[in-house]
Amino acid sequence: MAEKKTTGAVLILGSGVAGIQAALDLAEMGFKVYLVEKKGAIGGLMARLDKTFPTNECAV
Amino acid sequence: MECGRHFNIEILTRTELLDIQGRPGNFRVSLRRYPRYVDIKRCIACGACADKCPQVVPETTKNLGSRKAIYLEHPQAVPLKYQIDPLSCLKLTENSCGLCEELCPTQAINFEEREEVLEYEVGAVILAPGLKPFDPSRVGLWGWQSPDVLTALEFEYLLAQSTRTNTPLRRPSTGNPVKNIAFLQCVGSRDLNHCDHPYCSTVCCMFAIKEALLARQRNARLEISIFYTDMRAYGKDFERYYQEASEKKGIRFVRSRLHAVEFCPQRKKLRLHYVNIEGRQVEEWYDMVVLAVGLEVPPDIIELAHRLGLRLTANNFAATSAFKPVDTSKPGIFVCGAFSGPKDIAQAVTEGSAAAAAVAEILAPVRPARQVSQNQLPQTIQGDQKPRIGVFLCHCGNNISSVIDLEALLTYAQGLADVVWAEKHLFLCSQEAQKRLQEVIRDKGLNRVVIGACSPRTHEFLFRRALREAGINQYLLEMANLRHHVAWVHPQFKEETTQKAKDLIAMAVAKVRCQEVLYPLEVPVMKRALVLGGGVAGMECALSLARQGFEVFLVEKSASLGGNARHLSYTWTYENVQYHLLKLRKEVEKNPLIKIFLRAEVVKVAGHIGEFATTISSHGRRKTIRHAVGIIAIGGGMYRPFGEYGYGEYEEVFTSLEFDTVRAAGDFRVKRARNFVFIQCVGSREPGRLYCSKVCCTHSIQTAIDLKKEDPSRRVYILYRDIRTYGEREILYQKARKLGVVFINYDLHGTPKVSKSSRGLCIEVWDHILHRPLEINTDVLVLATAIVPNPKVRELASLYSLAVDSHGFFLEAHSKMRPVDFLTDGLFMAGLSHYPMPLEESVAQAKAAAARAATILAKDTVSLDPVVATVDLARCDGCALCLDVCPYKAISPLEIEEGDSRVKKIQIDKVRCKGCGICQAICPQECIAVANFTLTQLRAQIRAALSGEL
Amino acid sequence: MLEVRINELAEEFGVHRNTIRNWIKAGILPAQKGPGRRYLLKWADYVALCERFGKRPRRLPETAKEEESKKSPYRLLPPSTPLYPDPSWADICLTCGACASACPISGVDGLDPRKVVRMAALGMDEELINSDWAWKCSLCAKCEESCPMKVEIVQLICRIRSLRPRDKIPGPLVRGITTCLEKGNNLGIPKEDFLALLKYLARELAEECPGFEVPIDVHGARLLVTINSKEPFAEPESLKYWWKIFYAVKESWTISSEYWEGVNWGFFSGNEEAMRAIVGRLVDNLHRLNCEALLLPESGHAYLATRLVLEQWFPEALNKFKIYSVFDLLMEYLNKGLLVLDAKRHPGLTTYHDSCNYGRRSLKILGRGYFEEGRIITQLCCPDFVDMQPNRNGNYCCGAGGGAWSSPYKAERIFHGRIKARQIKETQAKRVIVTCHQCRDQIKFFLNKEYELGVEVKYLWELVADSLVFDPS
Amino acid sequence: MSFEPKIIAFCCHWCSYAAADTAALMRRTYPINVRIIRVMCSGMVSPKLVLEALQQGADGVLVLGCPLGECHYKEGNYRAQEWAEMIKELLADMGYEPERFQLAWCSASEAEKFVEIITSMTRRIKKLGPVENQNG
Repeated sequence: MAEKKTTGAVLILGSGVAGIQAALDLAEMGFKVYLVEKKGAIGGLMARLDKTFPTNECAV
Repeated sequence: MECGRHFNIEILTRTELLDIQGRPGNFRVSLRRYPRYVDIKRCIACGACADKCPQVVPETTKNLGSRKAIYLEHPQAVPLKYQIDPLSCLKLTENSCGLCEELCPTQAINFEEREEVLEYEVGAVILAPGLKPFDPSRVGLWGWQSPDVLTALEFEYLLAQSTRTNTPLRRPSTGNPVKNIAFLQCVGSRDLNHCDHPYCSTVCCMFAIKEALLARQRNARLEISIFYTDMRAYGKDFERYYQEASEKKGIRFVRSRLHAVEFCPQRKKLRLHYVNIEGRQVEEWYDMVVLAVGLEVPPDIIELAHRLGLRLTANNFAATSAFKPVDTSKPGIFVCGAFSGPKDIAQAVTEGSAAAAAVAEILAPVRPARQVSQNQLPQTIQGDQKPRIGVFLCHCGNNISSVIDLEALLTYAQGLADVVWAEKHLFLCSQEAQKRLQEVIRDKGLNRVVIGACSPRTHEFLFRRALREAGINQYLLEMANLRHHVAWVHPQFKEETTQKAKDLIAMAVAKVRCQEVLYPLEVPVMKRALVLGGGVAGMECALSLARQGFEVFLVEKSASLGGNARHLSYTWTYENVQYHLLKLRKEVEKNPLIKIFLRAEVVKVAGHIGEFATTISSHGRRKTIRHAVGIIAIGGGMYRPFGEYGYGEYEEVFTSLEFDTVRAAGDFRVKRARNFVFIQCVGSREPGRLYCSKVCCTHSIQTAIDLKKEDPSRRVYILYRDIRTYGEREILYQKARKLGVVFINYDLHGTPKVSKSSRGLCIEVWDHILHRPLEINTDVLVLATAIVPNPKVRELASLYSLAVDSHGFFLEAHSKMRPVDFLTDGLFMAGLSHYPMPLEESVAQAKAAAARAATILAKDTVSLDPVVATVDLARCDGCALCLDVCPYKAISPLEIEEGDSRVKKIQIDKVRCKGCGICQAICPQECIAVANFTLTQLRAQIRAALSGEL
Repeated sequence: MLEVRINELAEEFGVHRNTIRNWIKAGILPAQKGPGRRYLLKWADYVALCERFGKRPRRLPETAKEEESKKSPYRLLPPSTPLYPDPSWADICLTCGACASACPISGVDGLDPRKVVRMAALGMDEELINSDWAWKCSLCAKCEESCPMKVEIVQLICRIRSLRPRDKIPGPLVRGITTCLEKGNNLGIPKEDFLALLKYLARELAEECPGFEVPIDVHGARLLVTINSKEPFAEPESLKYWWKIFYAVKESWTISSEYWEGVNWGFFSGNEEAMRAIVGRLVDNLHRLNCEALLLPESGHAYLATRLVLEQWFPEALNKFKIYSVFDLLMEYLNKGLLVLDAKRHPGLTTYHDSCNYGRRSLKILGRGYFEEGRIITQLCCPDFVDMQPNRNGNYCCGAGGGAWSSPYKAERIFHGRIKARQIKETQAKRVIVTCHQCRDQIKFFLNKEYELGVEVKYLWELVADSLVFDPS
Repeated sequence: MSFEPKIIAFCCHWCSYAAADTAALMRRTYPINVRIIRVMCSGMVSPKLVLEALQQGADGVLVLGCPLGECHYKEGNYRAQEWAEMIKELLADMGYEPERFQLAWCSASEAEKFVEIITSMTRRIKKLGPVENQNG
């Protein structure tokens, strides 16, 4: 069986802050990223929070 | 969000992962995509559909109100596209209605869409599914059935609602204003009785404090009590936040766990009956109760993990190793975020980057060689025409509009010279508004833009991009910081705020009027990194970069690699540290891409991102290393508490690390000992060192467990303030108690007293439950001392111009979103020089830093800020005053031919120049100008600032 | 001297005004009549009262403040043999305070469940065993219900009770057990008196139910029934409720002339031998009379104790005989259509009190708690129904369980019941249905009076008997 | 009506401007009299700019930079210190009260300090009253 060539694409399941950060870093490095999200929009829990501590900035 | 725009990212919403086949490098993933019934490419999110949709669906979460059957996930959703809920849509359930299809101006509705299975070829998979909040309705006692009892998330929505509408916080049951609120911690966490969650959910303590403070901002007279068991403020800056909340912000913290929330129908209030810290009964009445619910792994994710054959922990979190914190049990499948254990945002972001590094390591051979810079967009409209300025104001929800009269400000802006257009938006940062901004720029032929919103420090990049995409030079922009400099800091003033806002707008207009077109400087990147510090963090980082194919220089100041990890025997999950350390060292040493310098220190730094030049001194010789990026992982130290608790005075008193050493050596003082006392927080959480050292609770508990396991008849006491065994570490705490370790809280009655008598060492401490003094005769006293910053932090900070926090740790660019980046481009941090942390978090940070560094190393060039000085040679008289003052040696003398004579002038190196402007200040001819901050601009701002009255 | 109003004190202690008056009358609170409608109280008496109920005195004389922090340190020593056989009885406690928060008598005598667990963990066994708190506790297990770590608090308290020297056990518990073991029932009622009383009562009932007779020692009867000695002694009329039901459904049943006691105080004092002996007699009766089934004693504790002893020591009896709780039996009658109930005879809002032993404790110990059955039956008789808050597993104890009814700590028992009284009051119900003798007596005779509840209190079977529609022929 | 002075504050991008942002994020409040002009470094603020502000009608001028040793540009704030000496002399020569100018340091996290500097400066200038017009 012939060895298949490695694929330079990545699948990321979940688009919370962790998933998004991974996606951005990989995309910046030049990899193709598929960001898979169960809901209709990305962002996870954090996108729905208005503010984060300790600075109370907007989360988005 | 940046993600929505990145050209390498394809977002697949309403999609589930079904299966992964194949091997690392060659996976075949199958996905199931559920129909959205709205064509993403066509939908313009105008909302015409939802406006007329007859089907109102109440949200199951309290305070989210209701939505239509065709709806947006939330107003700032990415992608900002509507979707149809097939369970409530009349067309899809009863084949009636279909109104949206008729109304949609772009024919985006497609009821024919069907569920489909997609297949992709990928090289690696990252799982970041996150957790779901615990459902409190499962336990009747917590009274969630009452409308005034909310989960923390539901309360956040209520707060947001109240903020948006600028109405007081009202009770959902009666609609009356809320006077007091109780927060109940550990609902669905640290609980074996009402749910099977022995672990700590980690984030709820800080979440509660945050919400309490936000609520107090809405209403300063609101009385807020937080009922807790242990306050787990273990992260960077958390302790200070907690202390401030309790001491300065008037939040009341009650150490008591509530058993129930009872609604009294007569008083229409919630009764909390509890026993206070003194053991007395207290009955209190509340308008509202917030349940700080814990987190759990969603069932569909557990199922997926089983399907994929991933190893899970007892509590269904993804099992990882401290040395491979983002690796699952399946090669090529990685995990980040809370799925591997509940964690805060910064840690989740760090792990996101770490997972990216792990993926990049295995996919390095196929990383695309060349990268297109996103900055290369055609810019048709330039800044050299007559200024046509557009002013855009942001409500920021109501953050700005509740304080400043935006109508008046708008009118004022329209009257300013050269302003040809002005308008306002609810959220200027929304994609929708960004799009609108671009349209206006094109339609109105604007060539300069003023944004009246928030801080340029956080949002300038966003608006610059909008300008870029609108086809005008991105620097033709100025932001007036209405939110941070007016709305948030002057809520007590009325008309004056609007006047100040007018001044800020006038200043911005005055400045942007003289703004010129700038182009970022593209600097070549040399594919080489410098890592400072040869501890676990430094080595992991170096190794990750080397595996990704980059050359690394690893600089360690001591004679060998290993750092603090050399003193540790095992991690909290009982992995052997020394074994892994040895393996790691060998791997680092034999990697051909890593060059190691021992006994080496940094003495001089020059250069910038893409091309730093760091001079190190090693064995008396100096060597200059040229590198594109640098990672600083120089570790931390241990606090030695001389004069405290008899340390240095009695031989039975040790610090934790000392105790580990003597115990490992089989010292008779340990072998013979029957009684052991641990004192926690020695040197931590104290004035001057107001931070939690994060690792000591877990470490002491593990040692206590060992001591008990060796000989159950030993007596072990741990004197603590809050036990901070976050996440699944909580299970260790439970194990220690089960083995009979006695925990005594000394927070209430003061620190333990240590004395020595004929009976040996004697500790007197008050019991927090019995409220009487206890006397413990002990053979060994172990002090869990603080982790303190490496003194070299300040030294390096000044060499590299880096920020340091008030405790002496490195300050990251953003505590949540950029946890391993320095503000200075091209430099990153990892490990204990950032903040105290356990080994696996150090490793995660190291990998994260490697990923962040790789995003630069992977490119051939980076764009440099064009905010640099230029000289007007026509006016320069060559006085050369500027030469000496330039901190970067960017200015050099120049002789040019002028007519028939040679005249002296100066020249400025654009890459070296950082734009500090000292030369501009000193130049007597006023012929040096720092782009964006020219004298003309600053003067214009001064004049504008002083034009209006206060 | 301190000048106080009844109102103020009542509010301070969370009890009713009448309770304060009763305390003064009974000498629990030595007070003199003062000017106006005030009472004069000695500082010491006031502080003692606060101390007793775990309240911080609202008004403190300067001298009293100094008392605190004078305690000398307790030296922690390696414990000889821990009070508890398993870490889950004390060691695993998080000291979070949920148990103490849930316990209605937290703070009484300066103790609460958390402190008890803590003292056990620290090896302060002597002090625990000597303390009266364990006897004031009603073993209601509200603490256990709230404990996130599943600490076996009730077992620990039972153990503490069992280690108390027998001669130091407060109240009539020991005497009751001794009498029961010697004479067959707690009150030592002679067999002749007992039989005569039953005959007399049967004759009375026969007027309503023609041909009714009390079946004594009937061999081959299907169902063996026990009797709580308090009933023939003090409330003979209440025996008729069950009899009437049996008559209506034509049950084949019998009462043994010997060892008919349906109470098991061994359960309260931690006397396992006595528990076993008393249940053993019931099993003997079953064999002797050749019955098919046993109706477990009605009192919550007796039900639980009997069931437990059967499971532990008489598994063969459990196999051989059908064992009914009051709920099982009534539900069986209902399901078979044997009971016809008139829903109009009990108008007015009615609530239902969950007995801790039938509900919460059975659920935990036996894996099956009776919560819904009582409500179903009650609602069949009283359609106008309201639940107390909280209810079922989270319900508060009446204050009389765990032997507290028979203990000398009346003031504490009433203090304990204040939460129950409040719960009842908040429902605004006119009637409370109960399923346990202690609950019924505490609510009917004490909480009603002390807290001016003015509610009718009925046994579930009393309600059924009173709602019965049957053809006497 | 009481005297409401106008104060120009030159804040460096890295520390003091960030401190102003942090103060806002922490919802600290301070007098409204200050107008912040963002500069890259405190060393960029030459004496001419300070004088110009006063002559244009400012009642006080603040220059805020990073704490000494923490300058993003290595030594810009030392330079600012030198400027400050010059500025003080110039002010004296021109008849301005020396209190109308202040150079101070606060790091990005020192929101409290930022608020304190603004508050005390405003109080001081209010006491001082408007600039006497020396030049007629």
